[in-house]
Amino acid sequence: MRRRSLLIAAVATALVAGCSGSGGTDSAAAGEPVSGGALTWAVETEPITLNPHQYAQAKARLLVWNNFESLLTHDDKGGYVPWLASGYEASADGLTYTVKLRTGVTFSDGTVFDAAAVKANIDQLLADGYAPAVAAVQLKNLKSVEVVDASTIKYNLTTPDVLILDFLSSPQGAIVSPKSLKEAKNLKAGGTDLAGTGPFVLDRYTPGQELHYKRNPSYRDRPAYLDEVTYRFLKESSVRVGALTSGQVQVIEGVPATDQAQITGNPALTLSKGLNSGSAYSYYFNVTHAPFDDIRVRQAFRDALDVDTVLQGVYRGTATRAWSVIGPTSPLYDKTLEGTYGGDAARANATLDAAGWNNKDADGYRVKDGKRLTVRLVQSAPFVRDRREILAQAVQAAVKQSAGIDLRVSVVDQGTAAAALEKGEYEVFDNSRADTDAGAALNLLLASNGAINRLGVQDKAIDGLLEKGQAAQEAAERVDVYKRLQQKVIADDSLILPLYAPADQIASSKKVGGLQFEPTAGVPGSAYTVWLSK
Amino acid sequence: MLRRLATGLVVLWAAATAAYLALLAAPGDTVDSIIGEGADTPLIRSQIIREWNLDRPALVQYLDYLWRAAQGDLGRSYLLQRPVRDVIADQIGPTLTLAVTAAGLGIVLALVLAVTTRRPWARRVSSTTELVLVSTPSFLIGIVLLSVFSFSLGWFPVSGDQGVAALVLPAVTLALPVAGVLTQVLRDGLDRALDEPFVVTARARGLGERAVLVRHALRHALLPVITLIGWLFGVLLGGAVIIETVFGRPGLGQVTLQAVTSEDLPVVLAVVVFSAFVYVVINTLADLAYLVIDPRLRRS
Amino acid sequence: MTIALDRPLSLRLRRPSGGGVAAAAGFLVLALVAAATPSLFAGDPLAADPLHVLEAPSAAHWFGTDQLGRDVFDRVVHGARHSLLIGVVATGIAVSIGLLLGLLAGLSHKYADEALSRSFDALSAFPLLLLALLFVAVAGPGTVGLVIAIGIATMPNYARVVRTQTLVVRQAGYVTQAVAFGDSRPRLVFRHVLPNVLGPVPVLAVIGLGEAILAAAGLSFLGMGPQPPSPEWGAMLSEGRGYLSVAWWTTVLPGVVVTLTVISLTVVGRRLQRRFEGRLG
Amino acid sequence: MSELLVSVRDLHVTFPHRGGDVHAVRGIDLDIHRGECLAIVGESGSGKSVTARTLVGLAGPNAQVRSSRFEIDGRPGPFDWPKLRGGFVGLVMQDALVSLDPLRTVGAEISEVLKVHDIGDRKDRPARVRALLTAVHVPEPERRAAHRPHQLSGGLRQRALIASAIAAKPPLLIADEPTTALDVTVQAQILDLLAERRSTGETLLLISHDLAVVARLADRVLVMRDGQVVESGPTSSLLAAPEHPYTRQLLAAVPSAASRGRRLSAPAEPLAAAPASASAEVVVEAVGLRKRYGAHTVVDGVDLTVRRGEIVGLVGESGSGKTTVAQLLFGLTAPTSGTVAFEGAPWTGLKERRRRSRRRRLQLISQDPLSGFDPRWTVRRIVEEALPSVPAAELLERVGLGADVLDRYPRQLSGGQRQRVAIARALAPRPSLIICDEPVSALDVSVQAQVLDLLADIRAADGTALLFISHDLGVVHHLADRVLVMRDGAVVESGPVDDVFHHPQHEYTRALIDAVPTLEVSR
Repeated sequence: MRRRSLLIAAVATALVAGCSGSGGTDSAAAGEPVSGGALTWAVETEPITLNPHQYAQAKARLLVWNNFESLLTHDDKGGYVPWLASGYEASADGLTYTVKLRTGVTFSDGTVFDAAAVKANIDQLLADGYAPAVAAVQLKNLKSVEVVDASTIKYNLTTPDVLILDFLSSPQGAIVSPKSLKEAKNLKAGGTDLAGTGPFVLDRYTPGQELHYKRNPSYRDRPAYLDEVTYRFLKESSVRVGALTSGQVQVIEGVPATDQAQITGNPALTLSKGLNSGSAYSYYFNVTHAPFDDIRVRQAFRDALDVDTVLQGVYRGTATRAWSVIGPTSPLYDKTLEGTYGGDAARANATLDAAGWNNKDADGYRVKDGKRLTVRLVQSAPFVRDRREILAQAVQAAVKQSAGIDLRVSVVDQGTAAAALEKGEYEVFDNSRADTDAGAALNLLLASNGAINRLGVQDKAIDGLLEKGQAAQEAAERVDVYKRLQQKVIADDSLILPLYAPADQIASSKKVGGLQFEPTAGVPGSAYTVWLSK
Repeated sequence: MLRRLATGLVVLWAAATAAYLALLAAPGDTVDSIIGEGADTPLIRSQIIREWNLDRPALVQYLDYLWRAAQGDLGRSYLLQRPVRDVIADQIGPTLTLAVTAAGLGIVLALVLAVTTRRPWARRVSSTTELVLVSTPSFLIGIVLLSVFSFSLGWFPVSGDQGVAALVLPAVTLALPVAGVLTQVLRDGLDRALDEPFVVTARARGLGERAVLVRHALRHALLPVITLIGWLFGVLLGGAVIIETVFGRPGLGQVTLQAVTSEDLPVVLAVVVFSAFVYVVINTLADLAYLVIDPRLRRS
Repeated sequence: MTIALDRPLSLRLRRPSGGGVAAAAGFLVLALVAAATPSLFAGDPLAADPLHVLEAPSAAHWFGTDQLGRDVFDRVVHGARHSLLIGVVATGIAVSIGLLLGLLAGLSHKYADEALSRSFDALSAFPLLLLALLFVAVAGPGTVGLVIAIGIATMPNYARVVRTQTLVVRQAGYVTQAVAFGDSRPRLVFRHVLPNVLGPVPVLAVIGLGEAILAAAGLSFLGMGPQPPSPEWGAMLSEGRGYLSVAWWTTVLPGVVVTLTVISLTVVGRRLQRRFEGRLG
Repeated sequence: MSELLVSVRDLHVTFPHRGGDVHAVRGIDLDIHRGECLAIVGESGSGKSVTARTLVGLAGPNAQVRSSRFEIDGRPGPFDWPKLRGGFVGLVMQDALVSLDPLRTVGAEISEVLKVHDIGDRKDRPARVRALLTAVHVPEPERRAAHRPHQLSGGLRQRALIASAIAAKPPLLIADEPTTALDVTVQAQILDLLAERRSTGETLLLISHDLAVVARLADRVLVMRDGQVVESGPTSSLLAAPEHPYTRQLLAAVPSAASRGRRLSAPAEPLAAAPASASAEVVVEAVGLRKRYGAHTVVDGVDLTVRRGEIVGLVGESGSGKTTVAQLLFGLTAPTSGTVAFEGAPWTGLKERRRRSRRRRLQLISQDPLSGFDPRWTVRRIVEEALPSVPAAELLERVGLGADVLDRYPRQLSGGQRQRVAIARALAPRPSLIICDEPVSALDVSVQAQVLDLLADIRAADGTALLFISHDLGVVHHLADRVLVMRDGAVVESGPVDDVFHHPQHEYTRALIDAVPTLEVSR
């Protein structure tokens, strides 16, 4: 019987793990941390909900940890460290996880944090119609939750699932005061009436404009440096940059490539980047019908595109190329895939000739049996970010020029996009996922019954590898399983064309210190570590 | 008045119904819209259907909607998970501020321009400017103003709804085309009024040019402007969507855009009904204003 | 300007447009020629050149290059076809439906007229943009949705003008006179009412075309228009906006072309209107 | 000679125009003496109104005014116009409905003059306004001062207009067609008022197209034509012994009892004899016609018969219901009760489809012929449409028009030409009845004379019956065989014209006839 040792959280770094670790920004100019001051931070996205249980936007993650905390959090090596927990233990069969909780913690509404509170959160998550996506995906293997004593709680699983740890460290796993869960006016929308245990308290929400947090004076550890922090919603990147350069805000997140020169060229400002966790931004080939049911066409499409050139053109050298569906910062990433495919127009043309697409029409597109080699990419307007529609146009121009492939790009409303996907009226599906554990993303994307399996792939070998990966408790074993999986879907089957690793950027005045990226997730961290030099 | 009220109600109902039908015909079903980019499994779908009562026939849902709407309950946003009434109420302030400021600015500008630019050369300069203003996409005006006065000169905040300074550029952007049109209409009205015999009579009494213009002609020139109030409302509300996007302002325009692209049916319907409501109210007010300015229409 | 009609179509402006009419007409001819045979004037609007992105205007690229290294001038010239066509088709839809419904309302009995007029009112109860957004939601973004949306949304303007004109013509002395000659009702409608109602419509349509192009630009700006890589003017403006701080030319220059087109249409339309009214007045 | 208020020599007024300058006034001399009433008479386009307005500096923004002498109140220019206007010269124009600001109360309009000329202070102005309204015989001046022009009757608002013109007590009052838009009875009252002002010593410059109006008031008359004065002199001698042929022609052209049976355009020639007889067949017969709009009865029990070859006049003031009678006869409007028989067969109560075949036998000529022509059609098409079998030129010849108008559009024709085209068209289908609704009201006297002669000729030649609707008693007396007098929707009196006009039975008819200004001239 092998036992995982009970991890004792003692070091201070672990306490602030939510915001510490990798990706500290250049804050030398801001000197030593000082207390006090009010910070204004312009963010791109207004969260559609302020209830962490309902969390669905990676761009909103930096807000969650200001006033909420979860039981565990990630370290920068893909492992887990306790946060509201003081330690955890998994049973040898992987079916039971026992978590010891911190004592003496209270929610900002005065409620005591204990095992009952944690259970109340789980019960709420499983309530009918409350959080269907959490219940159906993250908690699908959860059998029951037991309160062992006031500071111990036990999660019983139906089948071994290491991703339960990922849940415990996710925003959806954040612990909300059970009192406020009962009393909140619009529970699913969240708001100032949801209380958490975090270093700040949300005290004002002006829809369309801003969120305002003030320091939680009774935080159990070192109080936050800032007295208050305001997050303003500025959708337009040019507006955000303008607001920063004209001094109206001190920090912005989301700095597109073309605007980065304005930041780096300004001595009073500083720019830093963090690569996100989860899956890389990739094109998924729909294998259920022609032409991508033919592996040769998939290979040819990848060969036809010189990803580096396209990224250089669109992102001006600021993007990190992805070689696998898993992001390069993930411990599960298979580095051996790098440089193994793509960027060979001659080979692309030869492959297409061999596959029967050997005629060209008047517009220069390849034709087979009178049908043009047309593939459709449907993008849903509300979810397009990072200038992916521009990237798509660049890809479109490139594959036309190099191999006569007709990539049709349409940016449509959510309903139209959903309908197109439902009816299979697409050949290319684009997606990136910001899950902290890449395995969770792959479950959705690659499994035969995966919720976002837009490849249309039904492969027992893939399903088997995914199941093994989810059950594997040893890190090395997991890494090995996912390497085999990546070799299968990227190298062997050419199912996916990875493009770039999504990243977040923070630009700030040099007076701001302590800005960090969240370990593993790679998104901007909370305001807990941030200070404003006088 | 009762008749007007009835007509107003019919317009409201027709607007709501038309929008309902339109959205029913839109591609993609409601469940897809609610799921968005998130995970999509049968379990999730069935929960959503149960939560929103989507398994009822469309007609029942429609009648239920009407029944609730009549009681002031506009439903809950699929996307934002909040009562639609709150969503609208939260966002109406900034839009109203913007629209009213822009309307006021536009009207004042138009009045001043129409009355002061009577000399041929001033008139030519002014009419050319008006033509350019009404022919330029307002977002372009906004973008240019933003670049010059905010990014480059730093006179005004870049965006948001932070006090009066932030209102200046968006209001000006929205007001300029309005002023362009109104100036044209006013000037035309003044020209027509000045051709009327009563103006000759007024001059023959020894009245100065300015007095003729302000005391007599202007009032007549205002009449066609009042018929434009309905149009003005459309420009302001429609313009708000674009201006709010350009300047990153909160408001109804943003809500509308978001609701339409993500097919947040309850919000879209509420915006439609609200818009029709404001239209009805504004047109009633315009009719009343007509009666105040033109007593000839006061009958019985 | 904005997305609602820049002025109600029924508004008649009497100011002479001066010598600008010739310039405006010249510009329109240029735009039409560009729309008809863009390849004569400009290169491939889709030819991307990743090595020369966002370059300022120069002898090689008159309007500079965009974020994919495409020549902005080439795109503007090719865009003339897209934008003018969208405007023409949308106006065509609006005019034909508006004409039909307006005539119907004008010729119908009291209740039918009332019902039709109220439905025009109901349609006008929405800002053009909101209506267009709704139609785009139904038909989906893209050229077809956009054209239908603008067509339907601007329809009531024409319907109203046609209805009013029909009522005027119906009451006109020459219709009474025709009755005195025993003309039947269809004969009255086709010989007298229809031709006299139709008269002002083409002129209104020219002015309306400018409005339609503006409206299309606005909707494209919000991403409801033709899909990339189409060089439609509004879409270009929208795409260029993100690069405004580093490459003003990708936004401002196509914008200037839109403005010039709309101004030209308005100036020429007003001149036609004045001539038309002069002929009848 | 008494004091000269205005003295002008060799006055020219030109309006620059792209198609060639319009020379509206061509070198006239004009003296206005204190206390006199000077009249300028002329047809439209004679330059009479321009002359009058030049005297207050309001000829128009583009007008170029030249003269060898231009003195007002004994002083040459430049003038302080704002002070002179209203203060030295008061101006009364035609139709107070549009000459007073329709959006303001008449009290405000009058008070404005007081304010501009600094008369009295704010507090006592209402009292002054009341006094002025009383002076022009407006009853209940306090109440009326708060009314707007559209709330007042034509006579009252014209009085209010006069009150505003005399508010600052100007020595000179210019009245430009002050009674043209008014009914005869009201016209008489306004003329009385002007006469009364004169008798108090005010100087009056009267502008009119109507010699009869002038005859009643003026001491001296200037006759203008094409911007020039053709004749001038004391009223009595000028009317009695006109020297200039134009003056003579103008006087002869005025239709009246005296002109009956004579051509107006050629006084020496008699008109062809009227063929109508009491036994001729009945063309149209209306019995008990009644038309009600809501609670308002517009036509109240009218009986009317027109026989073949007969001209029946229908006279009445505005609002008397005469035009509605025409519409009921024409069959565009259905009567509330009563019937019309046309050519012996029922006409009312039929479906339009059943009337269609007989439509061409009943034609209509209106006051405004232009609106009766499809603006897209040439004269040729308009006339040929009426009778395709006969060349249009032939039909036009009958109404005295040459072939040169064939390819013109109606709006390119003069008023008289238009009315002739309308008559040609009405004649084309050889109707048995033509309803003429104020066919000459918009025409100048000399043109009116030609059109009236034409109508008389047509009746004589074709035996076409005419129902002639007019507010002008002189015209009806000149032309008609029988007359019906309408008031408030009902016929108050009817009979042969001479009987009715010379021996009116009804007091209303009497009042009407008394109110008509007449020219007592020997010919």
